[in-house]
Amino acid sequence: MAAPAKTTRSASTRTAGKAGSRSPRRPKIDDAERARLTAYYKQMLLIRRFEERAQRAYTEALIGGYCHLNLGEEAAVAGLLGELNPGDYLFTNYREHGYALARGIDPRKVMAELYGRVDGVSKGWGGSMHMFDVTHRMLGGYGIVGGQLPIATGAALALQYQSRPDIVMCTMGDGTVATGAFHESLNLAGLWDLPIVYVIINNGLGMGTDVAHSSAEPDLYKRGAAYRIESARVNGLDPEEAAAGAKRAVEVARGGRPYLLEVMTERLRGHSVVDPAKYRSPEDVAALKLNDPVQTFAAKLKDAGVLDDDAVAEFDREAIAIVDDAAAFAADSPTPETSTLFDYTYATPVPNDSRRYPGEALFPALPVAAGAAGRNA
Amino acid sequence: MAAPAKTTRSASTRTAGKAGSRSPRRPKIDDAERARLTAYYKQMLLIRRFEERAQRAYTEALIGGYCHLNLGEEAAVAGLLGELNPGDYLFTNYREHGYALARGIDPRKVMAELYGRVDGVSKGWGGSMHMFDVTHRMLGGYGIVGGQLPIATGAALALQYQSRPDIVMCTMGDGTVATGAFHESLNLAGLWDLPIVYVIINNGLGMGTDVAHSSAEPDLYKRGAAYRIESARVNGLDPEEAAAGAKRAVEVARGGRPYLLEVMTERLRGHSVVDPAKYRSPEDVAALKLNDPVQTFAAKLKDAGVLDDDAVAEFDREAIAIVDDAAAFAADSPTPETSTLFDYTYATPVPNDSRRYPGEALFPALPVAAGAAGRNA
Amino acid sequence: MTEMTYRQALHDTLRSELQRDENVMLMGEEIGIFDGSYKITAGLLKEFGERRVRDTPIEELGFTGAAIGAAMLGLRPVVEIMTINFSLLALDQIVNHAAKIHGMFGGQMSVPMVIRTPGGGGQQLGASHSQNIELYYAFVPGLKVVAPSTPAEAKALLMASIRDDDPVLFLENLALYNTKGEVPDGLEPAVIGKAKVTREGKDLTLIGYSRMALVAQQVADRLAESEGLDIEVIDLRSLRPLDRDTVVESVKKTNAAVVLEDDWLTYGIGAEIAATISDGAFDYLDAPVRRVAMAEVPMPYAKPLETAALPSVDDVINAVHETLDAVGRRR
Amino acid sequence: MTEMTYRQALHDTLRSELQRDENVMLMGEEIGIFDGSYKITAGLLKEFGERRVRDTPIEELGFTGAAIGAAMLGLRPVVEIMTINFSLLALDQIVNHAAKIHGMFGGQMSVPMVIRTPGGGGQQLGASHSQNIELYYAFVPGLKVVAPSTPAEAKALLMASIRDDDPVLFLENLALYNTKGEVPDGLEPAVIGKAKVTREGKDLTLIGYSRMALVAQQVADRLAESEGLDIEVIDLRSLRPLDRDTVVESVKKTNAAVVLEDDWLTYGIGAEIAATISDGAFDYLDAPVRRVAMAEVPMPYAKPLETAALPSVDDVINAVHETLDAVGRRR
Ligand SMILES: Cc1ncc(C[n+]2csc(CCOP(=O)(O)OP(=O)(O)O)c2C)c(N)n1
Ligand SMILES: Cc1ncc(C[n+]2csc(CCOP(=O)(O)OP(=O)(O)O)c2C)c(N)n1
Ligand SMILES: [Mg+2]
Ligand SMILES: [Mg+2]
Repeated sequence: MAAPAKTTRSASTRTAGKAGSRSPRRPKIDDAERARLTAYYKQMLLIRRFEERAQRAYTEALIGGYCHLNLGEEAAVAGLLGELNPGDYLFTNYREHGYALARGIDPRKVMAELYGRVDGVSKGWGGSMHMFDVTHRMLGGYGIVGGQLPIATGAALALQYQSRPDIVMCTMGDGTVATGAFHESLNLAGLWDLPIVYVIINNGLGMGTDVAHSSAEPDLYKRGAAYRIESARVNGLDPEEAAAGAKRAVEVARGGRPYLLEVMTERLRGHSVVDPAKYRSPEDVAALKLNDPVQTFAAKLKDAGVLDDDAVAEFDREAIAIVDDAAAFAADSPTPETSTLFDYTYATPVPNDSRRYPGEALFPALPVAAGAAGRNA
Repeated sequence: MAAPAKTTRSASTRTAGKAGSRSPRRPKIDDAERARLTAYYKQMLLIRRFEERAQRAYTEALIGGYCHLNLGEEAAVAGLLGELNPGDYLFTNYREHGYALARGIDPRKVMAELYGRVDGVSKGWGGSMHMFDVTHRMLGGYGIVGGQLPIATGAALALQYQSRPDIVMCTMGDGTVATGAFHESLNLAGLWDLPIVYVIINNGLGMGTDVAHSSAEPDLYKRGAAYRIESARVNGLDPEEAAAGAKRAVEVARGGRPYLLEVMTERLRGHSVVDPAKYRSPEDVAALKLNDPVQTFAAKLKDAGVLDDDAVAEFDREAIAIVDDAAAFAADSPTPETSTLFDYTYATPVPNDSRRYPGEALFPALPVAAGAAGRNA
Repeated sequence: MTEMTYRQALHDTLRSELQRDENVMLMGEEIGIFDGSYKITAGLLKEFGERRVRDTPIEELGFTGAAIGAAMLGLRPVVEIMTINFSLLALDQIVNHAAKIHGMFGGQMSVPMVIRTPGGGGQQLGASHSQNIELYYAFVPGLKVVAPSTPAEAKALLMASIRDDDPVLFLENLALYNTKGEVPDGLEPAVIGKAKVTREGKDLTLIGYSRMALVAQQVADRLAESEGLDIEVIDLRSLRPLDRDTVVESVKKTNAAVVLEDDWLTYGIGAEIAATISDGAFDYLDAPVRRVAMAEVPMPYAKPLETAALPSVDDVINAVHETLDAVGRRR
Repeated sequence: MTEMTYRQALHDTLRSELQRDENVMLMGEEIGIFDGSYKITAGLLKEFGERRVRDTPIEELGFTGAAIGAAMLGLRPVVEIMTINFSLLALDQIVNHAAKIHGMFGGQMSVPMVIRTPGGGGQQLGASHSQNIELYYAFVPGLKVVAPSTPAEAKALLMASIRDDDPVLFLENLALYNTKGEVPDGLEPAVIGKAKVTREGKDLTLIGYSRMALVAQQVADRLAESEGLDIEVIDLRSLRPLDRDTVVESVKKTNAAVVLEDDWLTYGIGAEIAATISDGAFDYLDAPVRRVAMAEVPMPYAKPLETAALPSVDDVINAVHETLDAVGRRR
C-alpha cells in the first residue's frame, strides 16, 4: 500500500522552513507595533500557562472527561483570533481552551468549566470539550469531529440572510478534512457565497495518525479548489504569519465569499492529557522542542528589541498569577445542584417532559389501600 | 445569492460542442470496427426499447415503486460497460436497468424484477432500484443517493487485499457528488490506491435541481484533484467517446490507482416515470431532441456507411422482439409466495429470529383452560 | 371549516408561517424548482424567492446541520428531509447536535428548527425506502417529536412546531398526504406533548399515531357497526414527550388495549406504549396488551410480500378479537 | 481457565481470529499506530501489518461502508467505531445497506462483518459522548446485536460474530474494559440469539445486558447476603434476536421483574423487555415490571449531575424493594 508522498512531520519543514526561522532584525518598531507584538506574546503565554495548569488539575482529578490542550498552537490561536471583530462568531472543536481565552472570555470562567462548576462558561454542563459563551460569540466547543462545520456554515447562512456585516470563523483539525461534514459544508458555503472562514489547524496528527495516512491530498488547503473556495497555507508557529493569513481570509469572507485557511502548527504533547504519545519518534520529539512557538516568538521579540528578559519573566509571572487565580476561583465555585438536572432539556417547556431520576418509578406506588381499587388485585 | 458560473443545460454545449457533431466521414472501416459499432448501436437500441417498455408497464401498473429510466444515457452505458471484463465488478445507483442489460443479464430477468416476480434478478425483492446479479458481478442497484460509493470502494479494497486482477466500476449521478459519501470514498480510494473507476453520469439534473445549484464546482471531474485522483470529462452522447474515456480510466484502475470519469449525458424524460418535468424550459426540451444519442449515433453510422435504413429498422424490430418477449416472460413469472417473507433476513440462521406476521400475537393464546395455571387468573 | 387534504394543510401552514415571520425559511432537496418531491412546498419558491425557500444539494448531514446553526442565530428553518430513510445520514447533526446544544452549553442558546419528513411503507419502494424509524428521534431527550394523523392536526402541530424554540421532528406519512379532513378556520397552534382521545368507548382502547391513528378509527367504526363494540381510540400525536397519563387513564377504564404501529415490533414505539400500560394500569388490565406492527424483515419490493409484511385493518380486528377473547376468559 | 480483563479477552480473540482466517482484517480510526483508542488492538498492526490492520481516516460512513463492500467480496472485516456515539455518522451504511443487502437482493450475497463499538456514560464526557444507543441497531432486522458482560462472554461472542455471515453489532462498554473474569481454555464460539440465566433464584428476576448485567449480579449478591433474598439474574447477551422465552420463563417462576438499562427509559431497550414480560408472563406477574434507566436529559459534564443521571446500584436495590413491596401487597 503506497501512501501518497509523505509530508514530513514537523510544521516548520512542512511550510518550507519558514517557521522558527527568525525574521531579519527590523530596523524601526513603533509603539503601536510594539504593543501589538507584546499583546500576541502575552496572549500566547496566557494560553501556555493555562494549559499547563489544566494538565496539572487533570492529573489531580479536578478535571474529568477528555482534556485536549492547545500546547503548540498558541501562536495560531492568538494570530487568528486577533483578526476577528467582537461581532463575529467563532466555532471550534474540543481543543479550544486557548480560543476561549483569546476570544476574551474570563480565564476564571474557562477554568471553572473545566472543573465542572456553576460559574463555568457552560455552567458546568459542557466541560473541556464544550466551551460556549454567547456574549463573546464563541458558539462551541464540539466533541464530534467535524460536527461544528455544518453548524458554523448555517450560522454564516443566517448572517447572509439577515444582511449582517459579521462573519463566521470555524476551526478544525487536519484529521477533520476527511469527514463528509467537511465536504458538505464547504460545498454549501461555496455554492451559496457564505461569509465564513474555515481554518484547518494542521498539527500533523489526528490522534496518532498523521496526515499522510488520513488525507489523499496531504496539502490540505488545496481542497478548497474542489469548491471554488480561495485557500492558502500559512505558518502557524508565528502569530504574525497566522494573522496575515487570517487577515486575507477575513477580508474575503467579509466580501461575501468563503475561505479555507490551513495553519501549520505543532502538537507539543499527546492527543489529550492522558496520551503518552509513544507513537512519536525521538527525532519528532526533538524537532518539536525547536519549534515551540512561545519560545520562538520570545526569542524573535528579544532579537527585535521589543522584549528583554525582565519583561519576559514579568509577563510570565502575570500569566501564572492569572491562571492561579482562575484555578482558585474554579475550586471555590460550587458544583451544580442535582435539582437542576432537568433544567436544560428544553428551551420551551412542554407537558409530560420526563423529570424522573433513575431510582424513581414511572408510576409511583399508590398508598397501600388504593391498589385494591383495581380489578385484578 | 450569486450562483457560480452556470453551466449550460445541454450536454452537448456542456462538452464544448463535441456531442452531436458528426465525426468526419471515415475513409475505411474494417469488419471488426463495423461489428463493434453495430454492437454499440444494438446495445443502445435494446436499452431504449426496454426503457420505453418499462415506462408503459409502469403506467399499466405492472411495475410499482419508483422507476427511473436510462433514456438519454444509452450511449454512456454502452460505451462504459464495453470496457469492463467479465471479472470486474459494477456498482450503480437506482437508474440502472440499462446497466443490467449491458452487463449481459437476460432482459427477461431484468423485466421480471421490475414486475416483482420470482424470476427477477433479485427474485422480486429489489424492484427497479435494486438490480443485482452475482453471476454477472453487478452488485446493485442502490436507492440511497451515494450509498453505493463506500461499498464499491470496499469491494476495490477486497480486490487489492486478495491481489486480484479485477477492478470495480462505480457509477453515480451528478447530484451525488455533493454527498459526504462521495468525499469519504474518494479519499479512501486515493489514500489506499484502490483499483476503482468512479463514473459521474452527468445528466445535468438531480431531480429538478441543476448542477449549478448543487455543486460549488460545476466542472465535476475537477473534484478528483482534491484526492490526487486522475480525472477527465467525456461526451457521453456518443458511445465511442464514452468508451475512450472508460478505456483510460480502466487502465489506470488496473494499474492500481483510482480514476474519476465524468460522462456528459442527457435525461430525455422526467426524473422518474411519474415526473412530468414541468421545471424544464421549452428550449431545454427542444435541445434534448437534438441530442438524442440513439438518433445521433444511428445518423453517424449511416453517414459512415456502417448501417443503412433497413438495418436500422431490422435492429429495431429485433430489440422490440426481445423486449416483448421479456415482458411476456415477466408477466408469466409467479409472484413470490408470502411464505417466503422471512427467508432472507439472515444468511446465518439464528435462534429467536422473529418470523411473525403482523396479525400474529407474540405469545399466542393458550388453550382456554391453561390460563388458569397463572397466579392472578 | 374547510375540507382539505393533509398535503394542503401542510402547504397552507408553511405558507402562512412564511408570511407571518420573516425568520421562517425552508430548506431541503427539491423543495423549490421541483415543487417538492411530494409537492408540499409547491409554488413557495416562486412566491417567496430563493432566500426564503432554498433548494439544497443532496447532503442531508450538511443542510440539516446548517439549519441548526441558522436557528442558533435567530432563523426558524423548516427542513424537509425527503423521506425519513434519508434522515439517517443527518442523524449525527440531529441527535448529537440539535438535541444537545441547549443542554450541553448550559441553556445559553436554543435551536428553533423543524425537520419535516414522511415515513411510509406500502409504496413498493423496497427495503431501504420503506422504513418507519421515528423511534430514532422519539428516543432522544432534547428533541420533540410530533406525528399528526389528520389535516387539522397537521396544521395545528406544524404551527406549534415552527413557533417552538426547540428542535422538532415533524413526522408525516406518504399514505396520509392525500387523505382529507375538516380544518377549522382560525385554528390555534396545538400544545405539543399531549395525546388525544379521538373516540370514546369502554370495551377496549386502540392506540396509534400518524397513519395508524386513522386505521384505529376505521377499525373502531367498523366494529361498532358490525359488532356493536364500543372502542376508545387514542391518537398519540406526540411521541416525545409521551403523554402516558392519557393512555393509562383510558385503559383503566376499558381494561384492555391494542397498540398499532407501522414500524417493526421488537423495540418499536409500541413497546413503550405496551410497557407503560402494563405498568400504569397493572391492576386494571384484563388481558395482555397486544401490539400490531410490521413484520421484522427488510421490506421486499414484490407486492404480495410487502402486503404480508404490513399491518392491515384485518390484522387489527383480529388482535381486538383475540384480546377481547382473553378478557372474556378472565371476567 | 485464565483470569483476564474484558479488554484482554477482546484483544486475544481478535488476534487469534486474525491468525485463524486470512480473510479477517481490522479497520478503524487509530487502531494501528495509536494501538486503539482503548488499546483493544494494541500491537496488532506490528504483528499483522497494514494490510490486515488498517488505520482509517476520520470517516465513519466511508470506512464502515467500505467494510460492507469488502465483506461482500469475501473478507471478514472487523470495524472498530471508537464510541457508539460516532456510529450515528455511519448509520446509513449500517441500517440502509449492511442490514439490507442480503434481503434486498433476494439472498444473493451476505455481509459478514462485525462492528465493535463501546457504549458508556459515567466518564464525564458530556452530552454527545455519553449515549447508549444500541437501540438503533437492536431495532433493525438484518442486523444481529450482541452485548457481552464478561471476558468469557466477550470472547465467545466475538468469535461467533466474526464467523457469522451476517453483519453483527458487537456492543462493548467503556466501564467494562478493565473488569476481570475467568476465561475457560478452549472456549467455543457462543450461539448468538440466546440469553443466559447467570444466577438462579425464585424471588424476583433482574434482567440486564452489558454493564448492567454485572450490576444485576452485584445487586443480587448484595441482597442475598444482607436480606437473604433469592434473586434470579438474566444476562440478555443478544439484543437482536431477543431471547424472549428465557426471560418469560424466569418471570413465570419468580413472578416479579426489574429491568436494568444504561440508556434512556422512554423507548429504551427495557421497554421491549418490560412489554415482553407483561405480555408473556401476564398471568404470573405479581407487580408491574420496574425499569431502572438513565434520566432523560442530555448528559451533563459536572460529576454530581452525571452521577444523578445514571442508574446506580442503590437505585436498583430501591426498585427491587418497591417491587417486592408491591408483590407483598398482592400475595
Ligand atoms: C466523529 C468522530 N469520530 C472520532 C472521534 C474521536 N476523535 C477525537 S479527536 C480525534 C482526532 C482529530 O484530529 P484532528 O481533526 O486533526 O484534531 P486535533 O485533535 O489534532 O486538534 C478523533 C479521531 C470523534 N470525536 N468524533
Ligand atoms: C440520501 C438520499 N437523499 C435523497 C434521495 C432522493 N433522490 C433520489 S434520486 C435524487 C436525485 C439524484 O440525482 P443524480 O445523482 O444526479 O442522479 P440521477 O437521478 O440524475 O441519475 C434524489 C435527491 C435519495 N434517494 N437518497
Ligand atoms: Mg490534528
Ligand atoms: Mg443527475
